[in-house]
Amino acid sequence: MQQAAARTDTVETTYREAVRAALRDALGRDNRVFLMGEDVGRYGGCYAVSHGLLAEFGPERIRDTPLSESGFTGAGIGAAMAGMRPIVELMTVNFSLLALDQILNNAATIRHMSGNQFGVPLVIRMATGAGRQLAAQHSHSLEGWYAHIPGIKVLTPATLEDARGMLWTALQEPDPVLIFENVMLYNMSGNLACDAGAVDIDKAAVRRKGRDISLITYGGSLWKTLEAASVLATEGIEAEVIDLRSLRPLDDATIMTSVTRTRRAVIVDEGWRSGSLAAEIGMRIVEQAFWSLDAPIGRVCSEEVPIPYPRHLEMAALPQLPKIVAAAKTALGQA
Amino acid sequence: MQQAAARTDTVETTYREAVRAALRDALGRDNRVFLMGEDVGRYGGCYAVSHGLLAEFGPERIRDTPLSESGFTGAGIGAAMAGMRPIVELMTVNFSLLALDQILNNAATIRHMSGNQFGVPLVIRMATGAGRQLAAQHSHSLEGWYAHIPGIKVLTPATLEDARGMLWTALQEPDPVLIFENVMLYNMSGNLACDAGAVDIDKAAVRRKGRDISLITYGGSLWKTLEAASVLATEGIEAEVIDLRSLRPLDDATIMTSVTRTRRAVIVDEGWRSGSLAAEIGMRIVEQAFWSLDAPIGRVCSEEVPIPYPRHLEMAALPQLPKIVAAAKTALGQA
Amino acid sequence: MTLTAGKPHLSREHMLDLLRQMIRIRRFENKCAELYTQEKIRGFLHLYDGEEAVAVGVITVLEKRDRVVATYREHGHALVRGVPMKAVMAEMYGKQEGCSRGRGGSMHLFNAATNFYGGNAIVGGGLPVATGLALASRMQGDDIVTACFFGEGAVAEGEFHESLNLAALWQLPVLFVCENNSYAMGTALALSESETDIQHKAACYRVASEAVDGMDVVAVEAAARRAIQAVRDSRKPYFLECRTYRLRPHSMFDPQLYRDKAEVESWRPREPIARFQGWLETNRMIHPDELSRMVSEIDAEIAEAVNFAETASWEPVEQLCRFVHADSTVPTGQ
Amino acid sequence: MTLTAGKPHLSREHMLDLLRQMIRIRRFENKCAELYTQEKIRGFLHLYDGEEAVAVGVITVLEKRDRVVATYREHGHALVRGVPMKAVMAEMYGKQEGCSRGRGGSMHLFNAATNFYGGNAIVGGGLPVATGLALASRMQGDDIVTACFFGEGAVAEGEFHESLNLAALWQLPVLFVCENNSYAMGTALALSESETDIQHKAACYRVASEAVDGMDVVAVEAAARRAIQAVRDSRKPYFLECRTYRLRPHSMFDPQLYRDKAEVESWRPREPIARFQGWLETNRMIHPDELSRMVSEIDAEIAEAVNFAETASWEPVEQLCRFVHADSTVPTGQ
Ligand SMILES: Cc1ncc(C[n+]2csc(CCOP(=O)(O)OP(=O)(O)O)c2C)c(N)n1
Ligand SMILES: Cc1ncc(C[n+]2csc(CCOP(=O)(O)OP(=O)(O)O)c2C)c(N)n1
Ligand SMILES: [Mg+2]
Ligand SMILES: [Mg+2]
Repeated sequence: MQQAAARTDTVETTYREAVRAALRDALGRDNRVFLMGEDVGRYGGCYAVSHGLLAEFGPERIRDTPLSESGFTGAGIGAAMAGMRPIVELMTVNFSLLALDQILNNAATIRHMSGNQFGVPLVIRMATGAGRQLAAQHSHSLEGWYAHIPGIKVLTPATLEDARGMLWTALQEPDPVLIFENVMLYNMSGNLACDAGAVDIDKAAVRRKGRDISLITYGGSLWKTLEAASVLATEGIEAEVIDLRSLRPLDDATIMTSVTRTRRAVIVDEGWRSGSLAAEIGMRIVEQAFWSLDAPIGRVCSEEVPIPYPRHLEMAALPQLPKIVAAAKTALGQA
Repeated sequence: MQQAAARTDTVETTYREAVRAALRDALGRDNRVFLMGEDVGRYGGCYAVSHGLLAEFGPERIRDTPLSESGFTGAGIGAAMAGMRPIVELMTVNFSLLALDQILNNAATIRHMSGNQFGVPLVIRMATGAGRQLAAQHSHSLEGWYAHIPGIKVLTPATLEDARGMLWTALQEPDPVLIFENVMLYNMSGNLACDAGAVDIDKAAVRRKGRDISLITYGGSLWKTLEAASVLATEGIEAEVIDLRSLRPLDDATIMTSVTRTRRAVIVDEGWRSGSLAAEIGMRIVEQAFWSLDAPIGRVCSEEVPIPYPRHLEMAALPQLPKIVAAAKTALGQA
Repeated sequence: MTLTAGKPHLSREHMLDLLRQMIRIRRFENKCAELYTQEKIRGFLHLYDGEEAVAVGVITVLEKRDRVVATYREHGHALVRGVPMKAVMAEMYGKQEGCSRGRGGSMHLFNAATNFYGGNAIVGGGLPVATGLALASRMQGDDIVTACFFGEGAVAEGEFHESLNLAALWQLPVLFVCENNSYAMGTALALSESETDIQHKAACYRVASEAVDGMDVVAVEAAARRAIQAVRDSRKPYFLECRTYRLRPHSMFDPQLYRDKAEVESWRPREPIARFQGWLETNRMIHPDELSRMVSEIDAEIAEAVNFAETASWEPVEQLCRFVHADSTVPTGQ
Repeated sequence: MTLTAGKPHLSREHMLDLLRQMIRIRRFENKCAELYTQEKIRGFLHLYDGEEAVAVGVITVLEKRDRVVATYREHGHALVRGVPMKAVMAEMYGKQEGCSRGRGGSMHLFNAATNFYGGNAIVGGGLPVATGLALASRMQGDDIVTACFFGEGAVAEGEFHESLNLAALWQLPVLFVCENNSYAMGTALALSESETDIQHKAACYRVASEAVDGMDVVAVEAAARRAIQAVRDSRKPYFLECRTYRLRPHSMFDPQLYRDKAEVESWRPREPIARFQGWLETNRMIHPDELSRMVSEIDAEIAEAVNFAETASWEPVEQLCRFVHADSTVPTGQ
């Protein structure tokens, strides 16, 4: 009885609040944890995620940094090596390029180069994605690109549960974890279990069951893809929707189980098409489930253009419902 | 008679000398051209590529830079926008991460953001690849990764002709071009036509004709792949070998023409497997030639590990002849 | 009637022009803020309220052949530089008649005709580019000056350091203009720099420098004149710190938790337009009629610009993938 | 017999230890150069010939709990720090008994037991990491000092600037040791910095500093003692510039076109070992027998290390993909 109540007790919240709750929880539970980044403190976070945490945890643990992405990311690496559990916030993925040397040449390689003597238990959070008309320098979706790097894990929470639960699990990892929060999700609201906590970060999730085609996606595109599945359902097509959750490592088993059953797949990914994560997933399906395929795999990615400012062009550059539906139908031979 | 002589007059040279000849030629022909980078002048280039050019062209045009990858790459962008034709040398791809913000957020986007008013006719050269036991921070093969970025072109000269000829063509481009020179090729010697000059940069090249399988590769891996084709030939397998030459844009037509004929393909690529260029090519084949395929596409990439120092481990991490042969046989159902 | 007879730039006419330019920026941006709430303008919008004297004081002194590199807070710079207001407003709307064909928006105003090299939205990202523009000047042997604007927040970035060193080492004709408005978003200068005397940074690279009251357009202009002359003559970099204050939020999303209202109010009396206008009035250099005529001319220009932007056209979606590389149908800048 | 009675660190024994450490590095590296030509050691090999006084003078003063971050030219630092020579040599060979299991090689010596945080081969790349180690110290309230070594070439990198600013701003206990050997590969300091007085850089960030003759091990040690004490007490950064010279090529591939033989020769008399040894001899603080015993002990140690490395084992190729992430079979450092 009590158990049932606990399970069903939910609270209305937003993705932003869920991330904040995760931060607060981690800061409260483990005093090695601290948050460091541009405007995380006094400003309250550029997307208001860390609002209120400075008052609660003080300026040492909610550490505003100068505009020095490489410097403070590297400082996060060093602090992690010395026993802290830093959460570095790189305001957005667009600025993370300035820190890429530290991420790739240090965070991702130190365990290996040191012959396993030193680890870098660092969590780096950043906002990602387009859709807010921020134009070419502020609209990158590079999470799939980061997934190329051995030595790091890449997480993309798409749901309230994952926004709330992935951080703590990431902090338990002995190696660097990058968490990409899609900017379009921060305002997403819904019900979250009151006792929501850590979630696994190993498995992809089947967000909708279906037998006709596998739609594989993650992050901000999950919701468009679920919508597409609903539209397809009205036409009698039962699409299965897979939320990858982790882009590195990828959960091949969940993907292959689904595709082997549906025999058709479309991958939806907000990265630029060439060299996208979608290509990697498509290639893995070819490698592991080629003989199960009844049709070419499709992908819906961003157009190969720096994201333009005007809304109609930006929308046209990104994966959208009609494109997903159309790709699914093509894969089903109904185009 | 004279024509025939001109065509067959060749000189023995190396890849290094061919790049140097291309630089000298460009500097001589166009006084807007200059070379800028770490140790390109007094040191003679870290791989001795620019040896002698300082004496010939002086320190303004063979410009030694401080260790400031972001700064001088950005300076190359600015100089290009103001009418110069800079060649920026980023000693090796490993250090290019420090300049990635300038490359992705400026060089690749300025034409677009400015609504086509400003272009960035900049050439960036860098050494790439593993195989010299330089360990985890000095052995990256990121050319395929760079090929994800819209707004730049990515070239990978594998032959003496291309080492000699791609630079001038790249300098005629109104937009940024990245040229990746594989470190293992610098000492490669062979005969080059005395009148060798600019070459096209649009087309992939079929380096060996064959009807049984398409082996698709580029750069340093071309030679291993050609060797594999020879080995396969001794077993009666006629492999076609495609040298991509340009990783962005990709010449889909040459790839598809080949694969449609051979019905089988293996891609060889020194990048880490997940998110490799090989994945992109595989996915394109699936999208464009799925019904022609008689078997899953294979790929031979680097293992997902920062490159280790010891030779036996480094060799094991990289694509090698036996792996290529094995992958080809697997694709041919002979494994 | 001039303050210093013989110096044409201190003529009354010139004074009125400085005032007019500042008011023009202010009123243009006020309109933009309004249009933002109407969702005509989208994305990020960073206003220059309180800082107008910097762009006006510096850019006024530049020659037509000179170059300007700016940040995402660059409407004022574009307007002073002579980018037509209509084209700027159309850009804010994202229309193809905009100065960047609508592709760039508020943060990426570009204009080849006036050597306006953009609107860069990566903090510090413009500094290496400006250094390279000046490198081209050096190699081409011209007498062009490149003026590079950036906030004091950019000073913490590695690119600042690399650019100043390169410019000084290679003796490049670039004027670095630091718009020190005390905050980088919500981060006060003292929280981002161990040495808060920004001007002092220049000395670290052996770059000549000056700090000036960035709320005083006449002082800024005078300093800019010295600075630009120095760059033009010496072909070396120069660093100008303009001490100013942003009276509005960082962007339209900023709840300003990091500063008191009182602090903002304490700066308001130094606000460059009221201050300069008051001074002109006190010294009877401007007549109330003149002022209202000026304002109504500006408002008319703004109205026209809004009208232009409203009636301007959306780029056809079929063109989405253009301008990634040069194509043959449109001429390129250089 | 001591120079300054009562200062235990200036005892004769200590002096001899300083000498011994320098000779140990030199002879170890000479052996490495030989092994390189024999292709026992591969990859890049950067020798420290001429610069030994820096690592010896500084690291000698550190406590066991302190931390060291170094570059690719770090054999000396590892040896002084106490990483066993056998483990260092095995690492140079790439054997799994090496101090980084053979995975790192010459440029990536690591040793958790002595808080030796590596061997970083990206110029400037270690500075942010050292800053972070010191940040942990600050947050954990310990009294550890992190010593970060880097060449003067790294000073041009943005990461230098960002790190010094962060360390100064946040008051972090890190000792920045600039090994100013006048060249970054082939680039002389004057070609890489507009301000060639490296010590002066520290002042730009309000960091206390000192420059010292890096060829004089006693001077380096004395300066390091002041510096490390200052960091330990103040919990603030300190900058130590050690002026030294690299007598050998940058790496084994360098034809040294950028400098005259004469220049190299002009530095040779200041070479730290001969100089210190000569001084000890002149002052009769060392007996020739002692010296030869010292050298033969060192040579024996080197021979043993080579033997160890020769007979050590190659990691099985099946283990290639280990150590990318932590696995359960091997304990991690922290
Ligand atoms: C590299 C980078 N990091 C972070 C941001 C987000 N951001 C935009 S403006 C800004 C503050 C910049 O402050 P300052 O340089 O002082 O200029 P101001 O806005 O005050 O004019 C920040 C952090 C960015 N655009 N680029
Ligand atoms: C970011 C980066 N750029 C370039 C290189 C190539 N490189 C290795 S050592 C070196 C010179 C560094 O000089 P300095 O910092 O003075 O150290 P030194 O070698 O003199 O000890 C260069 C350019 C590198 N390793 N990292
Ligand atoms: Mg500011
Ligand atoms: Mg040096």
